[in-house]
Amino acid sequence: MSLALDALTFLAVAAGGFFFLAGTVGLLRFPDTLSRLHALTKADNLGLGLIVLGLLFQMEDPFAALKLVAVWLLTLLAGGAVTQLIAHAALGGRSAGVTT
Amino acid sequence: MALDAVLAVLVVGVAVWTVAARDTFAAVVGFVAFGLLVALIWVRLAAPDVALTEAALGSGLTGGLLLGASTRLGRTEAEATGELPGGLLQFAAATVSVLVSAGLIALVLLLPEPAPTLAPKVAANIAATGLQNPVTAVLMAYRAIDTLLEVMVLLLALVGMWSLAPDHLWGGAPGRREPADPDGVLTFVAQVLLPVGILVAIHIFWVGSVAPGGEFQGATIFAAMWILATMAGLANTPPVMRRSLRLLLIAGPAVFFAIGLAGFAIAGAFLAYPADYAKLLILIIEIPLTLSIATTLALLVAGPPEQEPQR
Amino acid sequence: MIEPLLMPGSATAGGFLLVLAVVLPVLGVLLSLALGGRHAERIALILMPAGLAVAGATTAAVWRTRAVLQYFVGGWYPPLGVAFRADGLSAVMMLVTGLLICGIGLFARVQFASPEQGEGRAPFAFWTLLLAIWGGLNAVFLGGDLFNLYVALELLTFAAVPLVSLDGRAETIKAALRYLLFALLGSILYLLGAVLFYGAYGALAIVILSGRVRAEPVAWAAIALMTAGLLAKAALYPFHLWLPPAHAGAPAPASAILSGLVVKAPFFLVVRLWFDVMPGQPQQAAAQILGTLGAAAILFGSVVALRQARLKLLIAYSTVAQIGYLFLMFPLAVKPVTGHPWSTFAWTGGVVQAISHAVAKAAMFLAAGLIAEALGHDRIARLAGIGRALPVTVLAFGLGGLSLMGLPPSGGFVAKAMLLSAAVSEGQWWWAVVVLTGGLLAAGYVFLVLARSLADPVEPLRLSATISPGRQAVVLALALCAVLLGFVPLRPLELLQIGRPV
Amino acid sequence: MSIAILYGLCSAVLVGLGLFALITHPQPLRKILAFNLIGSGVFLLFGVVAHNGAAAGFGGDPVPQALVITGLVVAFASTALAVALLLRLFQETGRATLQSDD
Repeated sequence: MSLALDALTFLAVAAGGFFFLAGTVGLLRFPDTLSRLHALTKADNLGLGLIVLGLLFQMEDPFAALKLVAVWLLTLLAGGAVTQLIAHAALGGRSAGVTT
Repeated sequence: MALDAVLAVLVVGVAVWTVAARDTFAAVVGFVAFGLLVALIWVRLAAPDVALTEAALGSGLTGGLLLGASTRLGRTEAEATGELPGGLLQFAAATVSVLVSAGLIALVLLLPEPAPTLAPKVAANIAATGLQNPVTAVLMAYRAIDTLLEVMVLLLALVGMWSLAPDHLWGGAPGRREPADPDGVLTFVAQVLLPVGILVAIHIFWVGSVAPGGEFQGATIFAAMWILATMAGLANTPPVMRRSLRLLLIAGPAVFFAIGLAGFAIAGAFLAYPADYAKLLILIIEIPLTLSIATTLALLVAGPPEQEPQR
Repeated sequence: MIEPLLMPGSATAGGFLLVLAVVLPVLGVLLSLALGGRHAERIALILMPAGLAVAGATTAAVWRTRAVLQYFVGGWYPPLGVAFRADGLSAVMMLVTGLLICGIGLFARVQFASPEQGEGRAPFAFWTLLLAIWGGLNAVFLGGDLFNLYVALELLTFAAVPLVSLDGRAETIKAALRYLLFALLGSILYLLGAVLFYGAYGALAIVILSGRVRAEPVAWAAIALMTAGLLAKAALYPFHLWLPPAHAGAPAPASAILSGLVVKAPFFLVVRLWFDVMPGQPQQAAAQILGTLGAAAILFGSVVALRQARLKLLIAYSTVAQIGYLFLMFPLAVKPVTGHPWSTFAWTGGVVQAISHAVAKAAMFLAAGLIAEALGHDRIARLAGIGRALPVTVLAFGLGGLSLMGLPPSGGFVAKAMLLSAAVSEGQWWWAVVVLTGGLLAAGYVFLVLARSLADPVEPLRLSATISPGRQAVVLALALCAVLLGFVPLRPLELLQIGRPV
Repeated sequence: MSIAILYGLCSAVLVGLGLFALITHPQPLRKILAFNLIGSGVFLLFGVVAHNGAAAGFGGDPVPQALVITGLVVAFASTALAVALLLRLFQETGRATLQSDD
């Protein structure tokens, strides 16, 4: 049982690591702000999500597990919001899904 | 150990970058990253209380403050690079700095082994404070006078900052009024994050007596939530002459003083607690203290009064 | 919890006075903040005599018992807890501080009068910060713990810096910022030294450290770093750059506090470090460096003061010079030919210099403030006639000047005479040359001002404000105190030696 | 090499680096930043001392750890006051420099 859980953890964390790597490459290589942001958020959201998922298999305390999920959700919120704000600034106030 | 080596190199690298960066804004961003890495060092050094404070206050609030300042200063910062000192001064500064670093390295290596420590004394007396977190015991009992004076330092910084307001703005609200934007992203974030943040702040404050956390860390998160709300335009900062604000600011230190002075009568010394009630009394101090510190921190970020007072 | 070996005697009778000395002003700050408006002034004026009484009672208790007064805050003994201690030196400094704060407070009532309605920015800030400075100074004089002293120093800095920029002009804001940056560098160096002490000896309490410190690199480095930091705060040459614009730009009562009292706190701590923390290891070579910096400050400050066009800047540069005299005490007292450091003429001379400069300089800054208020400017070249318009004020300025020059009867004379005789008896005659030259230069700039003030004006003087006799009387009273200090006997004072091993 | 020594070296380098920046950077904001770097270095030294003093079941000596928390709060207050002075100076003069213009 524990071996299976460890394997699951390994797979999920490895996959998460891969997304982070891909996102970072995208951040460095993509041509303009918007596509860079796209790469970044995909990496953050998916990569972190997978890593959290992987770690959940190792959790014994449900409260700690809940905290981990909360970390992911807060990162999603912060990442999404900051991306919107940066995109807004990059477009010089034109519409980027933000109404001001 | 490998992790520590990587962390140390990273911290020094980011620090070099914040010093070398041409753009001040970039340097400040570097400083925020630096602060978060230093918080990790504190975890490695088995000081989670400090790690929380560093992340929230040293990196978070200080970073926010500096980011705001660098945005406001804008172009003049870039222009000032023209005033860079000559090569000779740079060389002299580098020499002094290297000497200081080298001297400190030597001193670190010379620190005695085994190291002198007060940990056993802290442990031996902690029962009398009713607390389980030794750091909180130092802050609220053994060295309570430091904490009390430090809160006064915070308040004085605020008085000093307010005194910078132009006379016609005295009595106005600190900082600039941010326009409310009901559909804005920031508003959305603030609305979602505020309740969560306040819960986290209460949690961190509450566990402070037994686990890492306490009034300073909790207060910083409270302050951050308040700042977020004002940034999103959900709330304005209160005018500096409002009586309720003044009372909120002094509530913590006032209760601290009151219980401290009562210590003369009930425990035989200023800032002493009778053993049976120590934990309760400390809690009674900490609740208003957290609120006062949070208010002070938030107002320190907001700056001097910049809005016309309402007459 | 108790370390009987290290702490002879527990809290002494009357120890609560020490708590009161710190708590009263700080509570005043809280009350001012809470009540605001005109109450800030009232609270300050009510607390002033109370605080002075506490300082007097402390001094009396120290004198009567011929022993250190101490208090263990929270009942926790060092090294775990923090102790307040008053020896003869602390008591004297507290007493002088109390007197000066009262005088300056009375003087400031007109300048920082609260508005009838609501709250004025400058009055509210001034009275609150005045109390905070008082609390900070007392905490420095009574602190027995290096980290507690750090917090006390910060309290002082945060109260002092905003006083500089109280009038809100751009140049004073710049001066305040420069002051703050110097002070912060000073604090951080001090803190670095403190952590080295803790790392090496496991304590921060001065009493405990003095028993544990050995002659080794870590102790030297710690003392050196802390001293350097304190010198930056005390504005000893070459760290003086921040002082003249800050002290000259502040409103007169604030200048009087800053120049008279605030720069004395870091000096006091250098004395604590050199004579209390490191009693067994006086470093004659290092003391010579301090003395040399002091001598440079005396010569540089006096010469630059002579060349100033504005009265307040002249007085500020004279502060740079007079701070120099304080540090002549170190080469002459750390390793005397005979006896203990604190039984030397130099030690007493240094302390009397600190006190008499505080009183004299406060009187001179207040006098300069009145002159500037009456004339609408403080250009020395255009002072003619002011001697006739404000005779009492100019007299006070002159009496204060006696102390700077070191002419009898004045506290400055006593201090400089003691430093001179110490220089001779210690065989370090070069300091005597510096003291005498400094006195001559001081005579130069004081007479320069007096000559201009007493000259007949070319056209009739038109005053832009009338000055009440009461304010002039306060200034004269302070100046007379500086003169009275001239009757201190010319020998090592017993009061200043209380609390030190004989 | 123990982690305490490693981070001790780190703290020494940070102090030197901050000192260099404090002296050479002309912009006050960069000086404030430099002051914070020095502060971090000094606080880390407290951390190292605390870690060396681990005893009585504590991972580190709690006294220096508590002192750092006090120090961090004071450092924040310093930064806030310095920034406020700087911004006021900028508002009044349109420039943010400590160079004397007399």
